[in-house]
Amino acid sequence: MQSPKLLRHAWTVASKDLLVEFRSRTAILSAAVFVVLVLVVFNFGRDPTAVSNVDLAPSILWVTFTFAAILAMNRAFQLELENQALDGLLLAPIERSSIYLGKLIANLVFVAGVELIGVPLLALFFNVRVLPYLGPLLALIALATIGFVAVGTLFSAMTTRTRFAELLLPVLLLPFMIPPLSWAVLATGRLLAGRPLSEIVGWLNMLAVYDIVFVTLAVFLFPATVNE
Amino acid sequence: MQSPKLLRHAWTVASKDLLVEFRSRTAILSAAVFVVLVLVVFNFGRDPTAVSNVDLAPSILWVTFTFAAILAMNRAFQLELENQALDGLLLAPIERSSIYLGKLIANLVFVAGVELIGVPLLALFFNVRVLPYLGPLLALIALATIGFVAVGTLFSAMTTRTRFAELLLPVLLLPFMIPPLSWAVLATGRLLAGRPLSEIVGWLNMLAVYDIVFVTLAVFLFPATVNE
Amino acid sequence: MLLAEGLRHSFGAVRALDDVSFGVSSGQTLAVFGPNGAGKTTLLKVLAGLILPQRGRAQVEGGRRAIGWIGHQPQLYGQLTVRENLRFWASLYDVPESEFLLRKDSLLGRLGLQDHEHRRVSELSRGLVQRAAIARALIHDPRVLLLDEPFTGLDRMAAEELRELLSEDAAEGRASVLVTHNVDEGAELATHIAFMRAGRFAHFAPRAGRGPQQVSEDYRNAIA
Amino acid sequence: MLLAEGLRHSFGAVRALDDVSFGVSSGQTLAVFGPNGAGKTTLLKVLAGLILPQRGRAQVEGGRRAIGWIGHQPQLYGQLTVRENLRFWASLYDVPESEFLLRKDSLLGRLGLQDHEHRRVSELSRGLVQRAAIARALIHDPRVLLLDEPFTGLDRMAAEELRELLSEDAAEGRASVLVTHNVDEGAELATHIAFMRAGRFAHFAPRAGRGPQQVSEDYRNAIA
Amino acid sequence: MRMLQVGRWLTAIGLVLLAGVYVRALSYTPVEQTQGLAQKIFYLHVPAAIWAETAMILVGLASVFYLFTKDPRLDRFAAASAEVGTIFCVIVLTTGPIWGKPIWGTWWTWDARLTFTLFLFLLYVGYLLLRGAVPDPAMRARYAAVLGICGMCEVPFIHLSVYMFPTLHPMPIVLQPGRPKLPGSMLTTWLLSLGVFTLLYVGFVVQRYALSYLREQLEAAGEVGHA
Ligand code: HEM
Ligand SMILES: Nc1ncnc2c1ncn2[C@@H]1O[C@H](COP(=O)(O)OP(=O)(O)OP(=O)(O)O)[C@@H](O)[C@H]1O
Ligand SMILES: Nc1ncnc2c1ncn2[C@@H]1O[C@H](COP(=O)(O)OP(=O)(O)OP(=O)(O)O)[C@@H](O)[C@H]1O
Ligand SMILES: [Mg+2]
Ligand SMILES: [Mg+2]
Repeated sequence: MQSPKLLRHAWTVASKDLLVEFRSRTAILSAAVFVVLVLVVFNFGRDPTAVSNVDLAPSILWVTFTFAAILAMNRAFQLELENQALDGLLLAPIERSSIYLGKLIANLVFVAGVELIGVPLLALFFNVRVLPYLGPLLALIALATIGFVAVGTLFSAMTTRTRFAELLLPVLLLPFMIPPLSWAVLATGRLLAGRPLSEIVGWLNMLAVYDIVFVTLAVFLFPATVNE
Repeated sequence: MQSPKLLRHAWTVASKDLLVEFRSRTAILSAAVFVVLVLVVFNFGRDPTAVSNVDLAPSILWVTFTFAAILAMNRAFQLELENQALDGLLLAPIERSSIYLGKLIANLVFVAGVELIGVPLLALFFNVRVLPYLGPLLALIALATIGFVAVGTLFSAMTTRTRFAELLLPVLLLPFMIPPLSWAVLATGRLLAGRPLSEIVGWLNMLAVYDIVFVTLAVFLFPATVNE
Repeated sequence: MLLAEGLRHSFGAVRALDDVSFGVSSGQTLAVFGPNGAGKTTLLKVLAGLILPQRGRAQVEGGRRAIGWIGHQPQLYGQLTVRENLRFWASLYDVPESEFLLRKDSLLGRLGLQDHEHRRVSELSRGLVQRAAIARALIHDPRVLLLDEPFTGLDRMAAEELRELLSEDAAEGRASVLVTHNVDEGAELATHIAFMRAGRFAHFAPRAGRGPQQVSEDYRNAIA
Repeated sequence: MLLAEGLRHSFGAVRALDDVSFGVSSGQTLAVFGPNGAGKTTLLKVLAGLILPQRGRAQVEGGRRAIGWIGHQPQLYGQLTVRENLRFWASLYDVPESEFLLRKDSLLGRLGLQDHEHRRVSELSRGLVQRAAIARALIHDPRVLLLDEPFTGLDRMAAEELRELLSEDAAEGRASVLVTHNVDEGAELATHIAFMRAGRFAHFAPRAGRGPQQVSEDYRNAIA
Repeated sequence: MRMLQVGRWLTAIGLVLLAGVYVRALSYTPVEQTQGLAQKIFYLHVPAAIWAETAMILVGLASVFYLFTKDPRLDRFAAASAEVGTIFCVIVLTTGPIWGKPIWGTWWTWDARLTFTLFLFLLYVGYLLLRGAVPDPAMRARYAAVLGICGMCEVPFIHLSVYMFPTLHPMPIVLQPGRPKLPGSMLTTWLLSLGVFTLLYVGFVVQRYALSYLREQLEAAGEVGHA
């Protein structure tokens, strides 16, 4: 595996994906609208005397990010099917892993975009103070996002080519998405409640290990998911 | 307008949509997974001592239903574009309104499917008692769903054919989705809190009026959204 | 049965149709030849009413119900079988069940699709999909046919069969507009011939018994 | 340069390839004719490595990098321009920038796409898209060409140009497999001819100077 | 063009009268007891809000008639009314918070009235964006009409929303069933202000209408020039 080439090809795939998304912007706007809707729903649904903002904010944040991730992963391979370009990609003399990495990068950029919209909106709507914790919060979000997007991208790649597995994707995906997501929610809660950083270091470590394990696994396993 | 024909054609379109969705099952499964993920996120994110179940349940319910509706509306016209059958539909000698009604029916069945999964899951995960209020709850859900799916379907039909307007769909849709959604959330909250029915009758009436106004409008306006 | 008057249409700066007028009456077949991007597909879409022309008027006797359309895309649902597709479109055209069964069997038989009736369209080869698209376009017994490169992907037998279907249709009084790049395929079916170039008809006249050879030559002269 | 040994492949109950073996060497062109659903596309996909055959082995000298492929679908992104598409694929094939520019200009020029270089693919007419797909397949100067009905939608000038491109390629030592339904288009380019039917080669032999007429006749005899 | 001039004159007169209204409001109208001077913004805020909603209703009515008659003048009027409605909406959304800060102690809260007004603004923006996004004039007019009619039907729901939700915002005082509960001289000042806003609305609309007419003429001329 020639690593610079692998990364270059991955970047080529990712930047093409991002260009296409930038041209149509459908997915990112759907995500943004969804963020607003979620915030409105919780805004009206919440009895301000019973439920305080800080208690809800972490869950709301991660629900919208999950939505963005699901959207991104659907988009990633849908795009190739729509343009019937998947065969072309598979035929190109590039490491299979670079297709995976490319899709992963594009998905991460996409989800990061939604997160960049989501965090300030949350702060605005719910009057949650995020600025004091911005550094750790961003680190936390980044780590957790990488984890579940990495697994999700792998599975969604697997299922675009096989009809049966498509039914299985959700079932397969759930057990893998739940751990990073639940750590992230818990850690975000502590963070926004103003607890000391040391309380969430454990979770951050867990997330980092999860990311390393699954990104590595996915890079090595991806070639096996496409016909060789 | 010959009404029996209109309805028959609408049903033909709807049943075709449902058959296609039944064959692939992608959308409904995505929705189901999302429901589960949302429940998990809130389950972990919630501090049980600070936030009681009943306070959160309505918001969670409506977030997942909103997701399902967005998914359904994307699906409805995407399906025609994917199979390049939209031209064929437009060419067929049927009332334009029957295309709209057909899509509306299919979307409603789809969202209803997700709702049928969502309500028991919520009751299960969050230990919320829904059985005593099942009748009014279902009525409420039905009324609210019809309202925002009706408008959403109309706009998504309008925007599938114009490149730029696709960017607009979310912007156009938001002002119309928020009123029924916010009534629904508030009413669900009262209902699950065990308040007397009389307290939510006002909202139910508003929702009913909203449905009638917008479904009627959409049926009459839809023909104007396609080339004639 | 089909009338076009002063049609003009532009996509942004690209002028796809530029003052096109003609008529096709019952039993006539107009074959339109022209280089890529000449505006042939746009013309058919305007005739079908799928594109509203910016200027001019297109009229088809009998309205949408009378039109049978084969476009660049098959307009079939990949997830449904051939039969389910045909039934769907037939019921949109209010074809009664008994007639549907008759026409479906005859079309599938003639197009060699009997064995594929219950297969999903997404599993068929390109030529088989095109055959299904032809069956779809003819299932409601249309009076006017608008055909955009209908021979694409068909093998020789199927192409032969389609030619036969079309000439029978013409004998029964249908009017058709046929777009194709292969002069051999199109010329003999045509009663009239048009050469299109940059959105305009460079030539439009009855075929008057000219064979493919001669039409080919005319085309070269008209376009060059 | 290209070798197929005992290829077999079924989709469920449909046997698409049934013991197909052959070889194509440098400078040779194999034209494959056969009815719809015979398994021609499946054969090309197996050769390209897009389908793993259930039995047998397909080998292309130089691996994936050496293959240029034109399939039923253009494999272009509609939302990107012709130039952006070509650049994307070229960079996946590690074509250096300078060479990319040279080849792109020459291909677009020969295929008459100069004026369309900066238009989005989704805005092009069918024939123009097909031309772009040809440019895409040739942008990395492949040694082996796998062409599935590459003439689809092309007008006469473009078809002529493609034939010329292919015969130049053959002269430079490339090997190609060409699938088409139109004997006139394919026969003269071919050094070898195969007729395929129900997943098998019913005939496979050098063309030996036979013209389209004779090939046509042979085809009729072999398939009937 | 004459129409354009008429529009400009009407607007100018409206602006002068608005200044007059404020002179009256500040010097001749009693100061409200609990709110003090802040209440003076009332004479801007409420008429602007009323016209922001009315303009959308007029867009919708014009759209309904457009779909029946296909008269391009109606479409032009709808566009003009939407543009002016957007401006009034901006006035509401700026005067509201300016008023809110001293009274409620915060610029903004997410209660129903405020949220819904924000989305009314979004509706206007969406309407104008949609018009900008569809190049074909006939299609643009039809799409805009569809949205305009939906928008019109949305307004009553926005208007009534204050009754449905717990909200900080005052309930309707002027526009309510039964008699207005406003002291006499305040009412007079307010009615004057409403009249002035009506004049402003008409002035702006006439101007925008004339401008879009001119633009269409130019577009048509441009297209002929191309051929
Ligand atoms: C912060 C942003 C605000 C927004 C977006 C807003 C919006 C509106 C709207 C849309 C109306 C029209 C009501 C209708 O006719 O349906 C209105 C009326 C009114 N607003 Fe506000 N408002 C805001 C802040 C305030 C504040 C801070 C006050 C004073 C405490 C205030 C007092 C009033 C009053 C008295 C009316 C007249 C009600 C009537 O008689 O109909 N508003 N506002
Ligand atoms: N949706 C569109 N957007 C922009 N331009 C378009 C669109 N559709 C067609 N065009 C352009 O209009 C011109 C005519 O296209 P049309 O599809 O009618 O050509 P055609 O004669 O059918 O060509 P072909 O033989 O390649 O099918 C072309 O330049 C094409 O690029
Ligand atoms: N993905 C698939 N699933 C199921 N069956 C398939 C699939 N792809 C091809 N087939 C079947 O395999 C057979 C051979 O298909 P193939 O596409 O190779 O034919 P072809 O010779 O290319 O025909 P055409 O001339 O119509 O393009 C056909 O019966 C086809 O329906
Ligand atoms: Mg065409
Ligand atoms: Mg094939």
